[in-house]
Amino acid sequence: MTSLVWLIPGFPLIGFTLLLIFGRRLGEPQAGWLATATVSGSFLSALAVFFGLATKPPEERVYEVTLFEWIPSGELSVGMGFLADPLSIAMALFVTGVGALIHMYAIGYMHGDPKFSKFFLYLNLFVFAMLMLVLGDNLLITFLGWEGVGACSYFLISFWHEEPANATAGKKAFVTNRVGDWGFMVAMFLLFFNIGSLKYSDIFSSVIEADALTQTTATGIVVMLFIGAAGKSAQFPLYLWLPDAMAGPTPVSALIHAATMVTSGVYLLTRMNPVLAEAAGWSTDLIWIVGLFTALFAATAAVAQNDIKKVLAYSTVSQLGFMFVAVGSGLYVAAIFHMITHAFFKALLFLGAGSVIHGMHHEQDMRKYGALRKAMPITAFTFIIGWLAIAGIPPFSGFWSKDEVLLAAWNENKIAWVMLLAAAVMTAFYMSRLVFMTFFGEKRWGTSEEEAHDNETEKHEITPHESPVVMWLPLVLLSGLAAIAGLLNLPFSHDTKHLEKWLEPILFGNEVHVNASGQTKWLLAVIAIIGASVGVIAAIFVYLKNRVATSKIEHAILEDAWRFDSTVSSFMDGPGRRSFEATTWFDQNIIDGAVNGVGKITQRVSTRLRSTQTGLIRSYALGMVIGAVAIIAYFVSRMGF
Amino acid sequence: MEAVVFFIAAGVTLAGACGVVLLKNPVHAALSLVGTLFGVAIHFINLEAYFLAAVQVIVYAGAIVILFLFVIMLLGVDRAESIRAEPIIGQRHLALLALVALLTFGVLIGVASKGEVTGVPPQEATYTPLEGGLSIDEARQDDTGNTIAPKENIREVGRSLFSTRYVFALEITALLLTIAVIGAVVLTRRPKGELEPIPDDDPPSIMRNDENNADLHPTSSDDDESLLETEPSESETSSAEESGVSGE
Amino acid sequence: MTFLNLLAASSSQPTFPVIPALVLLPVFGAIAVALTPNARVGLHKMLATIFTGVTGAISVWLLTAFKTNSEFQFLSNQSWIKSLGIEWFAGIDGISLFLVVLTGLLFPFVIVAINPSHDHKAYYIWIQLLQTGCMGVFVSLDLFMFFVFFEIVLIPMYFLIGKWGHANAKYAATKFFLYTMFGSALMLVSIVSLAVLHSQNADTDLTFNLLEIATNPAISTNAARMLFLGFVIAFAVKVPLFPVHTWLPDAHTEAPTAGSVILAGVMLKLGTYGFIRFGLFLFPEASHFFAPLFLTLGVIGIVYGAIVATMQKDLKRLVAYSSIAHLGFIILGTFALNTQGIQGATVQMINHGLSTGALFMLVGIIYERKHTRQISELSGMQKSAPVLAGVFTLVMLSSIGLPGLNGFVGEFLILLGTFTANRWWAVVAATGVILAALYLLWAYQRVFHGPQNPEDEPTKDLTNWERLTLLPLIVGIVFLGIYPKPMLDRIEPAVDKLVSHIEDTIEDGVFTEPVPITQNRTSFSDLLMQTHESHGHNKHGDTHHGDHDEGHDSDHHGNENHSGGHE
Amino acid sequence: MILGLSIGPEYYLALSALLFTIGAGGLLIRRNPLVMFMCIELMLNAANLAFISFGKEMGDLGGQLSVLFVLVVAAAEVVIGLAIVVAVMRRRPKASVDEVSVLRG
Repeated sequence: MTSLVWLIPGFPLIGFTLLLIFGRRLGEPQAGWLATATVSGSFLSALAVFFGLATKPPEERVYEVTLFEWIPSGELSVGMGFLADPLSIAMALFVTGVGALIHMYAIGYMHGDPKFSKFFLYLNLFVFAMLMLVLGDNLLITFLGWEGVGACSYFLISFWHEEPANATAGKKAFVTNRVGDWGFMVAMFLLFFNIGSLKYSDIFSSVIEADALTQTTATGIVVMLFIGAAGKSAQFPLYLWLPDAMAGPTPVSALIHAATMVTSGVYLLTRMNPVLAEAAGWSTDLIWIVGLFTALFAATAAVAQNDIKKVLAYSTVSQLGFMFVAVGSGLYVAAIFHMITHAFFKALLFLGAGSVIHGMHHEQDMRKYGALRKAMPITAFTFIIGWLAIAGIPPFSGFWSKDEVLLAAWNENKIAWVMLLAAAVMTAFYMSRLVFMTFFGEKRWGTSEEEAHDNETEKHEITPHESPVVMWLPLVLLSGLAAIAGLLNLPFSHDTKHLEKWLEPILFGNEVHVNASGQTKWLLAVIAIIGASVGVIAAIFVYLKNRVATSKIEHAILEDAWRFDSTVSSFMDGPGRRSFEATTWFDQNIIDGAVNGVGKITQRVSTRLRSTQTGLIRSYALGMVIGAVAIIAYFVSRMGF
Repeated sequence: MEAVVFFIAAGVTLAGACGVVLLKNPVHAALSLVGTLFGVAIHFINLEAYFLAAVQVIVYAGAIVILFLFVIMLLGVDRAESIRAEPIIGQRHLALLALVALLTFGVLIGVASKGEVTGVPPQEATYTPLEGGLSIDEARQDDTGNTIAPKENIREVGRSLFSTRYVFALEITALLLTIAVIGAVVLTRRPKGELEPIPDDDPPSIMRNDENNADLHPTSSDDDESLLETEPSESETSSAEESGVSGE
Repeated sequence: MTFLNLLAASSSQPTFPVIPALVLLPVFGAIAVALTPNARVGLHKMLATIFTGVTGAISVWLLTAFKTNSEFQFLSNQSWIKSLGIEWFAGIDGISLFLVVLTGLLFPFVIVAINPSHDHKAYYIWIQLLQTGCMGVFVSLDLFMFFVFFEIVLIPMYFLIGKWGHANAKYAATKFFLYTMFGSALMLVSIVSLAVLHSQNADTDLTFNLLEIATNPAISTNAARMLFLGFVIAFAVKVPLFPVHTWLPDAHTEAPTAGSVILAGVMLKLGTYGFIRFGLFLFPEASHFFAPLFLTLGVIGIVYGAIVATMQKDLKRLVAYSSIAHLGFIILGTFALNTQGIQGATVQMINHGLSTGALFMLVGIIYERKHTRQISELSGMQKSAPVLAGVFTLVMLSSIGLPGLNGFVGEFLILLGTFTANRWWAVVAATGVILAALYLLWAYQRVFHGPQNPEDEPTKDLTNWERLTLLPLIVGIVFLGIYPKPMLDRIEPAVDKLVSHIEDTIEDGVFTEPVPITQNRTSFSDLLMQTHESHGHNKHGDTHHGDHDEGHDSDHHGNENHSGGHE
Repeated sequence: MILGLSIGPEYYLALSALLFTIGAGGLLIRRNPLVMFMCIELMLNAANLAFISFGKEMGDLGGQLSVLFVLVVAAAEVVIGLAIVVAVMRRRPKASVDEVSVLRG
């Protein structure tokens, strides 16, 4: 059954082609159902492959198939090949699963959009690219998917491109990702230069057995890979595109910018763990330090956002920071675990937010929400589950994974643990803020509309309503997953750590083992729970009881994320743009000017010379005579006397 | 005796030449040219080129000068031409310099290298008759010994003209003369219809006029202008059908 | 006489004179058009289509008939000017094969797709003569013949730009012509002196035969370096390489769409092809010696072209500068002097021809719709013309170098090869990938995204005819991106041979030891004498010039190697 | 004493140089096309004189023969030249050479 692996990306590709040809004719709902069907098909085939692998003993859980040779050149030979192993299949499973649900949700969300079928076209293409990224058996196929998801996210962010802001956001996302891709490419070159192949199996074998990489080379590779991962997974300085990417339709935000694409950086680093093991300590430290900083930074920014999707965006950045902390400190299982749970609850939260936005007629400002739980109960219920999960309240999934990550930080460095705990507390706080402002408290929408401009029609329009079944069904399913996903990897005994056992083969024993006694672990867990509840309670005090003025917390500088984004963009518009213009001026006036200058000089000279051609016969004759004299003079001078 | 003849003839020649150059009236110039030609003919005789002397008189004095006179009369340009004024700036001075130089060099060649003018001493030349041509001295041997007679010279000239060396050149000259005749006919044929006079365009800069200083900066043609402008104007003024794409 | 072996090897080739047909058919087409009356525009187009189409068909047939090996195939050899040893000597190997095919297919495509604005007859005559020129350059294996075709190309292009171009066409055409002529003048000098020096030092009679000269290197290092510079300056202007590139934007901007497509698709490849076929093949040592210079220029071209492209206001100018950046990549790969680099460069030539050609087509279509190329005057076209926007997006992504589209294959191979050769250049050049995304996406956003300004009428979407004509390019772009293997396989043997040729030459030290650079600035006459006397030393074998002598011995040794390698 | 001295070729050459110079001077100074032609004839005669004296010195007939050809050429030249002069004069009757300074008829 493992041989079905090529079907996993095959289904979305088929869907893409069908939509490309018949999309217009299929029209409103059918196109969406077709796309959903293909993705669920690939989910089923992923399940099949999963069971195929599961039946084998752990050390044989690798299946490689090469469809055809893609780029052969000299000693380089890159095949269009797939690799089915525990990691890739785990990824494929939740990518296709969550993807299918989000497709289904999108049918309802995109209802009535003129470009309905095109939206699903892009979605399918994205899923295909994402699966190539995950399932590729060499770095170049992964890069193919890597760039593919970037392009699709460009399409989907700027899906409503009549709005200039959306177009700009899409461009920003693509270009920022490209910066990361640069690092990815250089890393590939380094690997090929030292190993002579880009195939994962070759790389791992030569790194582990032959020890092909010197430490400096490995360090360089890791740093470059991290630049790539930071670009794709929105780590500190390259996170800039993600908050803007919320301009896209909400299903896109849920699928690409929460569940799947942004986690590919973590996937890449986990995949390359043998190289990370070779690298110098400071490079991995760099990874977790950047992750930690990003987690804190984004959490502080999320506290003050008013756009519901912006809050979720910054929380995504922050959660990704958590994952990088885990990767950097060598607990890959924790990273993957958190990635999966995060995929569930963050997708859930986004879809819930989308359903709210849908119900509120594309009003995204939380200050205009409030008391929506009566208006849309299912959304509210599922959303609350997601909130508890991300806040880290047991027994919901987020608690277990986040606890693992905190443990990783503790294992790495105590201060890191403290800071990360602070980030976790803030997470609980701002998520609770989001929930309270949206679903609890007194309703602010009716009134705000009236004072905006008392207009009967708008007032009627604004009344929120529950979303259709195609939208709340995925919510329910996802909330279920978000609730129970913790079962994947319960820390009580080695038998309950299913994920760890499952991922064992691909980690080649590079998994760092936490040297903390059982008691410490329990203690840490308790502290984590306390921290989470502190965050929630604080939020209750501020936003339900209104004991503290919100202005004390929501500083303006927090609202625009410490002005980092605005600083960068102002730099780009200012000195950056001016230097470009200077170069252009140089090209036009110096280089081209030199060329034209030659032409002008020639003309000046020839204009002067032209006046000598008078046409006067006698002056020509004079010239002849003078010439004759000269010749005679020459001969006379030669003539000896 | 030879010297006397030489100096008289030289006097006649130079006097005629100066007449040609200095006399205002072309007719007089032509007549003095006849003088020069006669003088040169005398020199030819002096140099034992009897046949050429005859030809000189007949062709030049007889044919060419008459042709000149015909043309002069035909065009009626017996008007005076002021030699005082010189329209071309600096022509006279340069000409003077060049002529002085020419003269000095000529005299240098002639006089300063007394003896081996040709580089080939006479005695050697005597015994090396160039192929085809006949040596004068050889002709002299051939006779009874007294000085060479005109008929000898003529015979030699004729013989060597048709010798392998010169016969081809002779043919060419015949061709040349034919072409010249045709050319003359073609050139002087009066074309049909009314002849429009040549438009008077401003004379070149070195002419001694005042209004033609503008000529120092001639206007440049289109391509020059387009080359002169540093950067192509961004404004696209070309019409629709100038863009090559079309759909059918 | 190794090339004789090649002839023998090619005796199994079909007797039908393929290459003369390829080169001469368009000329016949031009004559045929010239003989038809001026009014019959349709007939002109039909004739041109038929003749170029047959050429294209033959070139496609070459793909199948081509045997995947490193030899030159379909050789055709006629004595041309015996007294000077100039001959018609043409052949195709893996490097030139796909350029020939591109030339064969792009011209009929352009003729079918694009109609001239006026003077149809002259237009079709010129464009077919242009195809002959390009074809001849790609097949010629005789230096003199190469030069002749290299120059022939200029004249039709001059008229295509000048006569059918836009407002400043005269200026652009003149600039293009003079600029490129300047380069080729130097090349002529180098060609002649190369042949003379070679015949003197190798004691052969005068020959311009590329293989003969390249496989029996007989000139001293300094001479080789000087001549190399003479050659590559011409190529650098034609490519165009960074400091001498300014004719390209003007030419592209002012040229009619057909002119731009052909200029980008085929003509710029004359330079890059010349770099590989003549620069590297004839002067391995010199190209190795000057490689850092050209790598640097290539990198500068990539980054600089991208930066300047970002700031352009004219859509066509932007594409022109983007192709400067792409060609920088090609130069980079060429002077990586290893398999991946040169192979990538060759692939990139084809890819650039496809994607930039398509871009110019699309810009031409936009211009036809909107009567402007100013980016600022265009906006929101995606709403009214989705198909146009989609095709533009695809081509743009291939030009950006998205994996799965053709642009990526070449770019990746080039960067990989460059990295293995000298890594820092590759690291810097890779930033060009970022910039490419920046300028193209920005331009795309300004042209296609955003609101439509309401006063002007909605843009007409692609007509079926336009879709049909654009289809081949799109198919090529996608196919070469997903399955480039057939192409790479056919290119590889020739590239490997070239690389090994270079490596042999450098390692064997076939060339005499280089004298210090200060003496390098000698006039050609001095070079002549110097090579002469070194040659004399070799003959008399007197040993008081160690380096000369050693060089001479290894010279013979090298010859044996090469001739052995060719059997 | 004059009778005594023998006239070598140098005398003739000096004379021809003089003659040639005068002719050249006339050519450069005069503006009447006909007179200029006459000056050209003067120069040709100077050349002839030199030819013949050289020929005599070398004892070769070639000098005389070349003079013959020079004569023929001179005749042809005069014919064509005068024809041109006639053609031009017909267009602009009072033309001096200086006014005929453009390649246009």
